[in-house]
Amino acid sequence: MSGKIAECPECAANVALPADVMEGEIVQCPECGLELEVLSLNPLSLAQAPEEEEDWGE
Amino acid sequence: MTTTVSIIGGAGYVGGELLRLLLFHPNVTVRQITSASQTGRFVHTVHPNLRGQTMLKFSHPDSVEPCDVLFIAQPHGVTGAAIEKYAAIAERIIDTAADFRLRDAAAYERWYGAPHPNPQWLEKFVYGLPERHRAELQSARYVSGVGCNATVTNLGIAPLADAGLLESVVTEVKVGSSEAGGRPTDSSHHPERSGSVRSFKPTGHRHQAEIRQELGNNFDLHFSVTAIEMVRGALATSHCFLKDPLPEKELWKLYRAAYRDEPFIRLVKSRVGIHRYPDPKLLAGTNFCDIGFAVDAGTNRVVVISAIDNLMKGAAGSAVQAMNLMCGFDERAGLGFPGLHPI
Amino acid sequence: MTTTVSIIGGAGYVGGELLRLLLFHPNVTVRQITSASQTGRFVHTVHPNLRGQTMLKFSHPDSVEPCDVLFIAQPHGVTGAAIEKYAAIAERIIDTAADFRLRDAAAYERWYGAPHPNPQWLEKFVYGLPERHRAELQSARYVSGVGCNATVTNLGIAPLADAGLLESVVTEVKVGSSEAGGRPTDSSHHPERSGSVRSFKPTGHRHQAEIRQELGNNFDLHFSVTAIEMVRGALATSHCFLKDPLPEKELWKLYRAAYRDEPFIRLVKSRVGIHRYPDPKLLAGTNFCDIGFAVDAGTNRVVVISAIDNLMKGAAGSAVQAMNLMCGFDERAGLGFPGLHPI
Repeated sequence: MSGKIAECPECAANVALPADVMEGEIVQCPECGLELEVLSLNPLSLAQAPEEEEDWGE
Repeated sequence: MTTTVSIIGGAGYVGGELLRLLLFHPNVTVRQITSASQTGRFVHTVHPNLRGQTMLKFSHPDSVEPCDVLFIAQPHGVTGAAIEKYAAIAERIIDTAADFRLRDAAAYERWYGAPHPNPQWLEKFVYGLPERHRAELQSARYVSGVGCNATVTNLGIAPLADAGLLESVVTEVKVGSSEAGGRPTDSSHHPERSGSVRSFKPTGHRHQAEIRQELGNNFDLHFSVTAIEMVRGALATSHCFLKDPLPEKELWKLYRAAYRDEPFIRLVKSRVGIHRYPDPKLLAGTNFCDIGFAVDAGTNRVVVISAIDNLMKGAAGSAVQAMNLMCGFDERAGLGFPGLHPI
Repeated sequence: MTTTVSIIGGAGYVGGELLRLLLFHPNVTVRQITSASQTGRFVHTVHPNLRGQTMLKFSHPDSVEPCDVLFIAQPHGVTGAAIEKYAAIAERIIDTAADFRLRDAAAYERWYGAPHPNPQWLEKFVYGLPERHRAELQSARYVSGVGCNATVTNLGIAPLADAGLLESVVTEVKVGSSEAGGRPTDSSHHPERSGSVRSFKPTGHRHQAEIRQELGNNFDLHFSVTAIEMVRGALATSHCFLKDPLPEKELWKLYRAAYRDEPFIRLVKSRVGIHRYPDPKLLAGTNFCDIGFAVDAGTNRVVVISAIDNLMKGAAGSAVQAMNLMCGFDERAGLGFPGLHPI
């Protein structure tokens, strides 16, 4: 299974999945940095992983 | 055969940045750098970062010999009057000052307070912003520099303006002290300038003319500049009021389509880490323009945040990038420094 | 065939600076960079200046594959215990932390408050200051990093110490906030740290051990460190009390003889311009150590002023310079950035 390409749900960028990606693995969008959990491989579906809030609390 | 370049007005901050870039540029050789006040001195006397890098000395402005590309970094108004003399020295000229930025002589007079000394030369110059004039630059002989505050704003809001989405824009650029150049004034005296947050030009900043020239007049533009604690850097916060609200995903697509292939534009809008929007601090010495944006949900406002190093993408960097296009070099040649963190 | 390098502990400031240098180094290819906390993330998440320069992601520390040169940038005490594991991964190791800087296990215990976990390894390491150990480094397999405050002091006063001219030295190093690394603390909280002039270590700073190791014990050494408003940079002011007074001309000769052929040491003592003595501000991102001096007429005191970028000559820069020597590359490879002015 060559590396699959998914679309980031946040910014629509192409997210290249490593060839040996497994279900449950976290991959990061190269453009908006969102961390995505691989829910399933066939069909390919990703969901946003829990994230830390911005902490510039000025 | 290497391309020979010389710099007129080399003792200032833009002249020094041009020298740094050109000394380390793979395709060119620096022949001369002039300064009336520093004639005969080693360049590191006023550009200490270049100590040990070159034994080049400042030449007198009247002793400039012919070369392939002539960079000019003199105060506004000087080059405009002397353009014929310079044109005899070099096949190609890149003038980083303001005299040849505006195509319209009337606009020049309105914003710079005096009639242009050589208006017939205006149409021979191409505005030196590669992201907006790449094709013209590849065949240009005369190129103007860009205004730093105009450039950080133009690059930030151009995709929205080009798509005709803008109703009005309110932009405030936060700027550093190096924008005023190397000459000291009362207001640049450290005890006065250090730590100040000073509304430098709340209205009437002349860089607006370059924004109009590049992006057109079919939206309202309200432009202000505020000086903050910074030496290099400019951060533009542009409040863009759109004709119709646009979801963030569409903004990503619009900006990606506009800038995907640009070597010096990065989209910086991150959901993780502490560097979530552009920050000019990280761009010191680089030729990048970083752009981010945020949609104000439930309104037609999009806040576009764009950052540059005013001495690089806002002056010397864009000038060298333009030279690369004019001379057929790799557009990124000599402009690869990635910047420092932390800094 | 390119040399493969990996970095263990890549999310910190020294790790990030190593990555910046190695990514742009002509003779090496970066294979992996590890971070337990940032595993799987793109490196630009914590090193924003590298956005768009690489698609490299952080690997987990346990998944490091064999490579030619392994750089380690972990907190003090970690590498010392794990050296056997790392030695199995790479032919050559450069550890930028403190565990293998001191040749003497007793000195380590005295200054770092715990017995060394692998004392038998101490003699296999060469102290990674190229200006003092060039020949040994050319054949070394294991190299320690250098302490930044020790390095700026050592390079400043070495010519006087080596010539046996020193009676006693009082050194105060002014340092920036990046020395404490990337982890926030109460005292690094911006409202506390910004603008403070804080005597950080008036006495008992452990870098003294490295000064003793490099310059010997035949003079009294009094060492203090003061934190000032700065991120990168260290400026050492060393009050050198000589056995016999020395005129300035002799000092010039002494320092020129010691450092004439050093690619990264510049003598900065100028009678003109505003940059008359070294200033670390100008060295950000460079591998230079600038040194100047002033004779206190009528006394036996010579004030030696030396400046570095603590993350470069004081850490990552010297580490890459050492790698260049170990691998037979040009000693300046990847270290050519001249620095920025103004900044």
